[in-house]
Amino acid sequence: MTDNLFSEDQTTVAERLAAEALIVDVDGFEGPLDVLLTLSRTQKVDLRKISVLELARQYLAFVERAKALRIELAADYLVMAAWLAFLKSRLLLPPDPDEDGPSGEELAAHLAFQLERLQAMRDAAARLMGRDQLGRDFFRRGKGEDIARVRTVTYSASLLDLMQAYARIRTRDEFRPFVMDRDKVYTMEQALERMRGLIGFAGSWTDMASYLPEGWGKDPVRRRSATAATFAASLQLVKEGHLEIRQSELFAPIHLRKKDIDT
Amino acid sequence: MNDAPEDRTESLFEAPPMAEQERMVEAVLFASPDPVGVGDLAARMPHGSDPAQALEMLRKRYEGRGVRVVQVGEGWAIRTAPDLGFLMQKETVETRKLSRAAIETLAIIAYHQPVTRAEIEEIRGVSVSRGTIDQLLEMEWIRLGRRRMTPGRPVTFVVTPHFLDHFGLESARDLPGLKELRAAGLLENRPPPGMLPISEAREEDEAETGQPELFEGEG
Amino acid sequence: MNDAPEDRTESLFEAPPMAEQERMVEAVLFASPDPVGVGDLAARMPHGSDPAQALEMLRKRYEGRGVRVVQVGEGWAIRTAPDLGFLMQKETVETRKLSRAAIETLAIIAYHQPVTRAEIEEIRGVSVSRGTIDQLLEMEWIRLGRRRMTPGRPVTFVVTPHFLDHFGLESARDLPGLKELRAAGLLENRPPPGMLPISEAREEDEAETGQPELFEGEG
Repeated sequence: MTDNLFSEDQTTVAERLAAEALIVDVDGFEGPLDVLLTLSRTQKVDLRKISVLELARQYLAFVERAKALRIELAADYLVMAAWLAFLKSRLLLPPDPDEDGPSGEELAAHLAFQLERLQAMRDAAARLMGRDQLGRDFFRRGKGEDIARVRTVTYSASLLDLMQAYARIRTRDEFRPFVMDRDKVYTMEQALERMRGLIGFAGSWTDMASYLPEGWGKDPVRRRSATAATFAASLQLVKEGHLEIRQSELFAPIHLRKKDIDT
Repeated sequence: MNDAPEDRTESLFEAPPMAEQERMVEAVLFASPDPVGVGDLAARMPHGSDPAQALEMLRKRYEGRGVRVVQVGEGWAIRTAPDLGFLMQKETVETRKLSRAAIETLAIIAYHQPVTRAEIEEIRGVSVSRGTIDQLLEMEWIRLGRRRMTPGRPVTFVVTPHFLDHFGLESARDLPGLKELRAAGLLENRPPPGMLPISEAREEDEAETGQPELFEGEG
Repeated sequence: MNDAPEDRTESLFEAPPMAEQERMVEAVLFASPDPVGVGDLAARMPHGSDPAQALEMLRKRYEGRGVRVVQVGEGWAIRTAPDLGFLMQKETVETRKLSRAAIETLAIIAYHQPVTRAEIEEIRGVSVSRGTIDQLLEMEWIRLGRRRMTPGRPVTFVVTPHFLDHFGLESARDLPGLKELRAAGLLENRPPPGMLPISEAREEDEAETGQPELFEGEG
């Protein structure tokens, strides 16, 4: 294993193929840590004894080859590459006594820990899914006997409730429940119905404003509602393929035209 | 899945021991939503099994237990022992607030009794559903009073002793009057509607509000 | 929950004999597809009953049978013996739809609970999609735990009784290999020495967003 640490040529064909596959499948990986874990398997050692230096080299090679193959790697892969390059230099160079921060060994140990932990979680997940499962290996009662709920409902009201209720009735005169004024609202359903009847005649581009129902153009509130409903209905008809719609620029009039079935 | 019993290794077609078959029937009956027929059991169990015998053993085993193996039509099922049915009931007493319609109707009856349904509707300004009246009758908070001697001879409603009991009143006359309601801050938005007693105010109400168009469609 | 038997003799209502209590527990557990808690049993059984002891007797009785009495979190349920699964018509199992990411996320939550999303992401080395968490929440295998008392007060995730039921676990402590993983220090949240890119991202996350807005009003 240590032989091919510095001479890439000595990797076997199988290994190289595996590495190629790695790159092609880069989408199948769940992030850089996953790639590192996969790469670490080629070392065929206990994860605790893994050579992080070797791993860093493999990962950097992986990124290089991805670049050569013009495969776009997500940013976090490149961040990891940069970090591993930094780690590699820390591991190879003698420690600089002036520099603060963790040593290369500490960083490498933590990476090894992360890999081991991820692998452990994968194994745990596999063991979990390998367990007997409800509805597959063991079963619950096919038909539960319903617990009959004997429900006695008692109603409560206090004297205060009663008095408040009465007071409420006696003071109701000034009170009018809030009701939406509907006479100024034109609904999309109404617009849709109206337009379905009209679009058959819209052979050429026509201003949408001409589709507004009669008597809705003057009052601004009514016009707004009718315009909005007509526009929504137009979009619906476009979606259904009955209509084409265009607007030359922002706030310009919106034009509608019947869509030819042939085109 | 374990093929523990040694017998099975001898022949592909040898049936599992009876105890094992009984376990199988037990599991299938338990897990199946519907009763399972003997033929069905045979189809599911290993070749050469005798589900009828296994069923019989299982039935015996459950005799006197909390559940029993019973025949249901053509099939077999596990069911709760009949004497334990009471465990399958969960008694819950739910206390609900009386609906707004009901409490208002009740208040009107209490303050204006005896009162007809039409009068209640006039005072509330909305129709009173049959369900609301029925509910109050069922709770025994109101009962039917004398018929009014007016055209149609409509029935009237009055409150019951049960009602008085619930609200801690000696008689309906103990109900706080409009003046007191106002003093308690419950009646603020309105200039005094004339005098107490209430019946006067009521007549005024009838004249003023009414809103007869809202009454429609009331049975 | 249960009084000592001596006290009970004083009581007006003597508890039924233990064998009878066992029958009752049997009937209730058989009737219920979902686990039933000891408290629930006690509430349904006659006053003075000792459902815990009855349960223990019942559990022993069903050892080796086609169905078993199993503990699921705080509750108890009857389930078919796993070796007889081959007899049942299989439901289409939801787990098939679970992605690798979802399975790993589930395992991490189970083994590390309570765990924040950032912690899950650190362990997996990749961000966890909202869909993954949603799916697990929807299956009711995980739920929100308490918020972590760290900056951003991120929500945590824990597994549910439903999860325990599905995987036949008495409690989360019975997860396979949990002890070994803990002994190996693999369930620790070991702070990285200095700046690992992944953990850096996580701290940023927690400080800046912690993504609490995604879970608002749920915790």
